[in-house]
Amino acid sequence: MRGISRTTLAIVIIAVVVIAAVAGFLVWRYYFATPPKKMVFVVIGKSVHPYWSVVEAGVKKAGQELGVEAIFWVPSKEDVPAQLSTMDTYIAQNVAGIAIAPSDPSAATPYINKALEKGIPVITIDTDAAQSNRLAYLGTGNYRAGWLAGLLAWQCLKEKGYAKPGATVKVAILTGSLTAANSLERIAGFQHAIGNASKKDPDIGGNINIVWLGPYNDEEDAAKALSLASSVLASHPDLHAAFGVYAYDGPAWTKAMEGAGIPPGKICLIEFDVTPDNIPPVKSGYAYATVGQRQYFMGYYGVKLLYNMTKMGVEQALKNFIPGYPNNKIYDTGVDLVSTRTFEFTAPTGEKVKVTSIDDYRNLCVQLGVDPKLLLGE
Amino acid sequence: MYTASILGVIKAYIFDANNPYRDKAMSMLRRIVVEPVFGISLAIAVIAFVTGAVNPNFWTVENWEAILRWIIALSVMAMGESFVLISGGIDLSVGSIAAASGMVLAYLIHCIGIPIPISIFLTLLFGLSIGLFHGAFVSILSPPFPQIMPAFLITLVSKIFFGGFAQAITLGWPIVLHQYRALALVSTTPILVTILLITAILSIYIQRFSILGRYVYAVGGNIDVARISGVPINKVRLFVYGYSGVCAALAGVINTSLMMTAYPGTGLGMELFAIASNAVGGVSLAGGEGMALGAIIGSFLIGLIRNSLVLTGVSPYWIESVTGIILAVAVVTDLYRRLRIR
Amino acid sequence: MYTASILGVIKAYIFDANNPYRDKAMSMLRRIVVEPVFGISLAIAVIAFVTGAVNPNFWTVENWEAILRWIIALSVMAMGESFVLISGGIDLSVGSIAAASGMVLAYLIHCIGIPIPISIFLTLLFGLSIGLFHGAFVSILSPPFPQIMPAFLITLVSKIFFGGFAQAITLGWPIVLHQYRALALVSTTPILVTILLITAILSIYIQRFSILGRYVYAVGGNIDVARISGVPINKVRLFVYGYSGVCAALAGVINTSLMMTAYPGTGLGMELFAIASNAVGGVSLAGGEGMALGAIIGSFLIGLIRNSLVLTGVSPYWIESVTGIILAVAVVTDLYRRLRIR
Amino acid sequence: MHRAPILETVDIWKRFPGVIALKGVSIKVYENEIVGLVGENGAGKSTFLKIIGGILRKDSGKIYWMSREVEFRSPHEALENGVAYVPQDVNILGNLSLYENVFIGRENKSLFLPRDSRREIEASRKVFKELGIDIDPIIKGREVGFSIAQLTLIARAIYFKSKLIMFDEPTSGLGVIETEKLLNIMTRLRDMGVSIIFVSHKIEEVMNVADRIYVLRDGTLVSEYSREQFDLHRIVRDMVAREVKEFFPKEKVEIGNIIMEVKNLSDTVGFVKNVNFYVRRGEILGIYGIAGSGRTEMALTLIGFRPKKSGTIVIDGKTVEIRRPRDAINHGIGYLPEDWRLSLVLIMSISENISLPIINSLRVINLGGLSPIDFSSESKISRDYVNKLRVVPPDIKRRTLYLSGGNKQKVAIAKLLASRSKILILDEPTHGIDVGAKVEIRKLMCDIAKEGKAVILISSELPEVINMSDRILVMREGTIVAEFSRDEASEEKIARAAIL
Ligand SMILES: Nc1ncnc2c1ncn2[C@@H]1O[C@H](COP(=O)(O)OP(=O)(O)OP(=O)(O)O)[C@@H](O)[C@H]1O
Ligand SMILES: Nc1ncnc2c1ncn2[C@@H]1O[C@H](COP(=O)(O)OP(=O)(O)OP(=O)(O)O)[C@@H](O)[C@H]1O
Ligand SMILES: [Mg+2]
Ligand SMILES: [Mg+2]
Repeated sequence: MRGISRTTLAIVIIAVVVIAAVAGFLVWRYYFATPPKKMVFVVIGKSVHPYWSVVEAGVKKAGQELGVEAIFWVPSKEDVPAQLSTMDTYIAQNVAGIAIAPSDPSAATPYINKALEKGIPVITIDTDAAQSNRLAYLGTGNYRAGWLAGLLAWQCLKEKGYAKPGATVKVAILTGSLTAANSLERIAGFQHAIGNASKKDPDIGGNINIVWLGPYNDEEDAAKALSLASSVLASHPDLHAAFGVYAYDGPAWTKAMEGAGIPPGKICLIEFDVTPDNIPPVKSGYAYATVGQRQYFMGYYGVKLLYNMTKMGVEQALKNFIPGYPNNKIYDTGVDLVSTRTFEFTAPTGEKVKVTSIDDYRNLCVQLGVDPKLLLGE
Repeated sequence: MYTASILGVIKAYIFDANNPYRDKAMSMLRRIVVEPVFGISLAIAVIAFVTGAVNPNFWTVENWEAILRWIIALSVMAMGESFVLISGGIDLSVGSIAAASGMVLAYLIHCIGIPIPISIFLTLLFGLSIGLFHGAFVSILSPPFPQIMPAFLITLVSKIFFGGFAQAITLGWPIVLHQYRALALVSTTPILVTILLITAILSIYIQRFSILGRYVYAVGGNIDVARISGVPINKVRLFVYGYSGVCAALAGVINTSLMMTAYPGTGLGMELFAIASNAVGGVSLAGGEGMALGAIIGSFLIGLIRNSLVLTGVSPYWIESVTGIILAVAVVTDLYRRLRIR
Repeated sequence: MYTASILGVIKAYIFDANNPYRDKAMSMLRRIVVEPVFGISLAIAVIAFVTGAVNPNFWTVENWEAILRWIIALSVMAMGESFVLISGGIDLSVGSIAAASGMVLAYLIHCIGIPIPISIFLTLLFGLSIGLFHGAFVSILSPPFPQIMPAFLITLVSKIFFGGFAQAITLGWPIVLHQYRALALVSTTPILVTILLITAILSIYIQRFSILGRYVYAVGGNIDVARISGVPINKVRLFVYGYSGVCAALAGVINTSLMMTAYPGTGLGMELFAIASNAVGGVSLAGGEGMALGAIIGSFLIGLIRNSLVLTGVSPYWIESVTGIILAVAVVTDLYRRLRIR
Repeated sequence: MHRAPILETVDIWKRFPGVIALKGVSIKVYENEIVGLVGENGAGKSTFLKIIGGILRKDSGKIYWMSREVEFRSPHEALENGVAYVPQDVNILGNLSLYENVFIGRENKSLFLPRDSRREIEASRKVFKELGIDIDPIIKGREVGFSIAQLTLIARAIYFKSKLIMFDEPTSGLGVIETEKLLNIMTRLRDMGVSIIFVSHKIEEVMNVADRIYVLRDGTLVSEYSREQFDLHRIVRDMVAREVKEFFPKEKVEIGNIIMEVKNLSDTVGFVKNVNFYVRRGEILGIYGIAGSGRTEMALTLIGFRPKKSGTIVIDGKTVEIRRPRDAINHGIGYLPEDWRLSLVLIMSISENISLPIINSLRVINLGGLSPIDFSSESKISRDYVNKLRVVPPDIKRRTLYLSGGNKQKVAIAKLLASRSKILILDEPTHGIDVGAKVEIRKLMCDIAKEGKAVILISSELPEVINMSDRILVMREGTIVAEFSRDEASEEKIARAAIL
C-alpha cells in the first residue's frame, strides 16, 4: 500500500531525466540550425537601486534605437559572487558584448579577461577595473564624485565659519556597505578632498583638527540608517558636517536632525545621488547639496559603444568615441552637483566647482533626454 | 509623571507589608518579569552604566528617544515572532513582510490615493493574509512532518518572494510620502510608545492569561499530545502565523512612517534580529517556552548595544564583532543562570 | 566516455536479471539516491527542460561548467551543514566563516607570505577550530537545554562576529591575489569536481556507513536516548560542528580562488542558502533524518534556478520573487510526495 | 435490558503501509457498560480506539454514535461529542503544569477569554486526591514520572464525565493501590451513566470490572464473552491462539557470589537517599515500591544518567567510576527504562535501535568512529531478537514509531538483551506487553540468571515481583526500607512495607 513502489519511482526519475535531456538536445539542435536572431548585449549593474534603474533606462533606450537585444541585469543586493556567476553565465552564452560595473574590480578581473579571450568585448561602467584588459571605462569614478562631495563639504564648512584655524571639526559618514567598492571609493574621495583642502586652504594651512566619525554601516536598510544617524547626533550634538554615501543616507540624516531638533543649515550635509527623495532635504535647507552621477549615459553609451565595436571593430569604435584614445581609455560621463541655487567656487585645491540649481538640473535632464520626473519627482 | 505613578504603585506593593495583595502581586511579578529577564537585564544595566560613564550624552532624552524609535519596530516584530517560536514553528518572512508592507502602504496612499488610516488597515490585512497562508500551509503538512520543516520552507520562500516583490513593484525606486503629514503621526514618540504598550499587553495577555495562549504553549510543547488532548492545533497555528504577519506589517508601517518614504530595502533581513531578540530573551527555539516580554527585552538589548557602540566611539569596522562579543557574554550569563535554576 | 561506462554499469545492474548483486545494488541505490531525491529531481528536470526550450545555450558545456563552478562552494557548505542539522542542531555561522576564511587565506598568503598549500591548510584549521568551539559550547549546555537553543545562539554570535571580523581586518578593502597563479588551480573545473566528489563521498560514507554516522542520527533523533544508550554525544557534537566549520572554510577557499581576490562580503548570508539547500533536499530541520546527497541536490536546484532565470531573461527585479515561487513549487511537490509515502 | 447501543461500529478496516491493522471490526457499546477489549500486542486495539476517538481515519466501515453515523475528524471534535480517549502512549505536556494538562482542550470557552486558573487548580487537586495521590498540581509535567503522568491523563478523563471514555492500558504503569482506586472509579462512573471501553493486558483486572469482553486477534474480532462466561484461560487462548499454563515460569538457579554492590547512593535533589544493596550472580533481585518511591530515579542515578551526590559502586570486587551511561554500559550494566520513550529513537528502524549500544563493536575494520558498520551482523542480531520476542510486524527495517505500544516495549527489551550485559536492571519490563510475551520475557530473565548474570527487576506488579525474585527489596521515599527473602515474602507484608 505504498502507492507507487520505489523501483517504479527510480525508473520514472531516470525516464524523466532522460526525456528532458533528449528533448532539450533536440530543441538545441533545432535552434542551432537556424541562424542567430538579434545580437545580445548585456549590462551588469551592482544592485537593485534607483541609481541602476536610471542606467537601465539608458540601456533600454540604446537597445531600442539600435534594434538589438540589450539586457540589463542586477543582483538584488551587492553580491560579488552573484554578479560574477551571472557574468560567467553570459560569457558561456557568447553574447555580443558585456558592460559591467564590478562590485569588486579585482575579483571581476579574471572574468573580464576570460571574456576578452573568448572574443567578447567588455567595457566597465560606473566602477573601473583598471588592472584588467577591459577595452574602456565609462563613468565618473566614485572616487572623483566623493572628492567633489568633499570639496562641497569644505566650502560649506567655510561658509558657516566652522573651518577656522585651530578649530575642531566633526564630520560623520553614513554608508550602506563597508565592503562595496563604490562606498569605499566615495568615502576615500570625500576624506581625501577634505584633508587636502584643509591643508591647501590659505586661511587654515592644515591648522585644523578634523574628527572623523564613522563610516557607520546601515546595511542598506533605511530604518537602520535613521537609527544610526540619531545615535550619532545624540552623542555628538556639535556635529559640523555629515555625508550620506548611499541615496537614502542623506534623507536619513535629515530625518534624524529633524528628530533631534537641529535647525536646517546648522550641519553641512552632503547627499549622494539624485532621486525624488534627495530633493526635499536640499529644498528645506538641511542638505547643502547632492552629488548626481550621469548614470543614464553609462547605460546608453555603453550599449552603443559595444554595438559599434562589433560593427566597425574595436579600435575604430574607441577612436571615434573616446578623446585621446589609445592613450586614454576613459570616457568621463560627468558629475552634477545639485543645490537650491546655481553658483561656482574655486576650491583650495585650485579646481573650479560648478553647482547647478534644481531648475537648471531639470532643464539639463530634458536636454540630455532623461525624464526629469524620474530623478526629481513631482 | 507617568513613570512616577507606576513607581508609586510598585513601591506600595513592595514596601507596604500590610498590603494583603503584596505576596500575590510579588509572585505574579516574579512570574511575569523576573524569571525570564534577569540575566539580560543585568547585561542591559551594565551596558547602560558603562556607556553613560564614557559618554554622558547617553542619558539625554534625545538619545533615549533615538534608541526607542528604532527598537519599536523590532520589538513589535519580535513579539509576533515569539508566538510562532513558542508554538514550535519559525517565521523567516517577517523582515520581508515588513519591507513589502511598507511598499504596499506607500502604494495605497500615494499611487491609489486611499486615506491613510484605511491604507494602514489594508496593509495590516496584507500582513495578516500572508501569515494565515503560512499557517494554513504548515497545518496541512504537519503532522506528519515535524512543524519546523514546512514552517521553515514556506516562510523562507515568502522571505525570498516578498523581498523581491518589495523591490519589484517600483523597480527599486523609493516612494516618497513627504506630503502626507498625517502619516508622520504614527512615528511620534507617544504614539510609538502606545503601539508598543498595546502590542505588549495584548501579547502578554494572550500568552499568559488566555486559553489560546495555553494552546500555543501546548502545540509548541508536543503537538501530538496537544492534538490528542483536543487542542484545535490548526486554528492555533493559523493564529500564531497570522499574528506574526500582522506584527511584521505593523513594523513595516512604523518604518515607513519614520522615514516618510517607503524604501524597498527597509526591513529586509530584520527577521534574524527578531529571532535573535527572542533567543536572547529566553524564548526557546525548540518551542513551548518563553514569553513576549523576553522578546521586548531582547530587542531592547540589541538596540542598546548598537547605540552604545556608536556613543562609546568604537570603530565602526569593529562594531559587528563587538556586538557579537557582547551578545555572547549576555547570553552565556543568562544561560548559565538558567542552568543553575533547572 | 565516462558517462557511457557508468550507463553501462547501470544497465548491467538493472537489466541483467541473473546478476546476483542486482538486488543488493538496487536497494543500495534506492537507499542512497532515490528516496530523498525524487521530487526535487523532477523539479530540476522540468526547469532544465523549460530553460533549454527557451534558450538553447542552456545545454552548452560552457553553461554547465558555469553552473557547476558557482554551486560547488554552496554544496560543500551545505554538506557540512547537513551534519549539524541531522544531529539536531543548527549552524548559522557558515556564511561568515566562509567570508572570514577567505580573508584569512589571503592574509596568510599575501601579508605573511606563507606558501599556498600551507595557507589553505591553516585556513581549514581556522574553520575547524571555530566549529569545535561551537560544538563544545553546545555540549556544555545541552542537555539540559534542547540542543537547538545554545546552537542557535552561539552560531548566531559567531555569524555576527566573524562577519564583522572579515570586514575589519582590512577595513572593508579586498585583498588582491592575482599574482598567486597557483591559487587559481583550486577553481579549475577538474579540481572543483574532485573537491565536490571527495567531500560528497566522505560525507555520504560517514552518514550512511560509519558508526559515527549512526551516532549522529541517534543524537538528532533523541539525544536522551542516545545518551542512555552509551552514545558519546559530546564527541559527536564536536565532530559535526567541526566538520561544518571545515566545510565552510573550504567554501571560503573556493570562493577566493574563483575570484582570485578575497572580498570581505563574499559568503555573508550564504548560511541561509546552505540551510535551505538542506531543507529542500529533504534534511529534516528537526534532526535525525536526511542525508548529504539531499544537500547537494538542494544546492544544485538553487544554482540551477539562478542560472535558468538569467538564461530565460526574467527581469532582474522579479528574479527573487520567481525564485521564491519555483522553490515553493518544488518543495510542495516533494513534501506532498513524502506525505504519501509516510 | 439494553436499549440501542450508544456506540456501534460496523466492519471497520484500517491499513497501514505493510500491515492491515483492522480487518472488519464490529462492536457495540451500550449505556452503563464497561466493555473490555483484549488482544495480543499489535492486534489493533489502540488503532481501533484511535479511529473512534478521531485521531486516525478509518479506511472503510461505519461508526454510529448515538444512532447517528459519524466520522470524527479530530480529537477535538470527538471530545465535543462526548467521546474521550486516554492514550496508551502516556505523554503529558512537559512544559505545562499538571492542572493545565487536566484541563487543556476542554475549557469549552472562546479562545480569547481568560483562563480560570484558580478553579482549575482546586478542581484538579480534588481529582488527584480522589485517585489517591497527593501532588501539587502546579508542578510541571516534565517533573513527574511515568505513573503520575499516567494518573494525570486518567484524572483528565474522569473529571470531565464524557459519555464514552476509552482507557487504553491505563493501569500499565500503576501499582496495586492506584489500580484498585482506578477500577473503583471506573465502576462508579459506569453507575453514573458513563460507558467505558477498557483495554488492558492484565486480564484479571478486565474480568473484575468489565460487563463484556471482546477479544481481538490480528485485526479480527475472534470472540465475545459476557460476564457469566468469563474464563481466564479461554480468553488467553483466544488471544494468543495457544495454551498458556504457567504465568510465572520461575526456575531454580544456583546463586553465586556478589557481582555488584551499591553503597550510599544519593542523588542531588533528594529523590534517592542513601541506598545500599547488593546483587549476586544468578540472582533475580526484585525491587518493589509505590509510585514515586524513587526506584526509577535510583536506577537512573546508578547508571549515571542523573547527577549523583554520593555513592560507590563495586563490581566484581572493584570500585568503579560511573559518571555517564556509557561508563555503566562499559562496566556491564544494562538498563531498561520504564518508558520506551527513553529507550527508542522513534525515527530509527528496529534494527538501528537494537544495535545502537553495541554498534561500536559491529565493525568490519577498526577505523575508530569512521569504522564501517557490519550491516549483515547488525541485521542478523536484530532478526534473532525480533523473532525471539515475537515482535510484529517482524520487519527490522520498520521505524519503531509505527509499532504498537507493546511491540515498542519488546524492541526496547531486545535492545537491552543484545548488549549482553552481566547486570541487567529491568524497570517495569512487562508493562504494556501481552500475556504470552510476558511469559516469554520472564523465561528470558531466568535464562539470563542461569548464565551466571544478575537481574534487578523493578516492577509495580506485585505478583510478578513475588513470583520471579529470589530476594525482594522494598523502597519508600527514596531509600530501601525492607528486605525479604523469597520464602518470607507475601503480598501483604510487602505492601505494608511499601506504604507505611
Ligand atoms: N502509524 C502507524 N503506521 C504504521 N503501522 C502502524 C501504525 N500504527 C499502528 N501500526 C501497526 O498496526 C498494528 C496494530 O497496532 P495497535 O497499536 O493498534 O496494536 P495494539 O493492539 O494496541 O497493541 P499493543 O497491545 O501493543 O498496544 C501493529 O502491527 C502496528 O505495527
Ligand atoms: N505524590 C507525589 N508528590 C510529589 N511528587 C511525586 C509524587 N509522586 C511522584 N512524585 C514525583 O514523581 C517522580 C516519579 O514518579 P513516578 O510516580 O513516575 O515514579 P515511578 O517511576 O512510578 O516510581 P518509582 O520512582 O518508584 O520507580 C518522583 O521523582 C517524584 O518526585
Ligand atoms: Mg495499544
Ligand atoms: Mg518507576
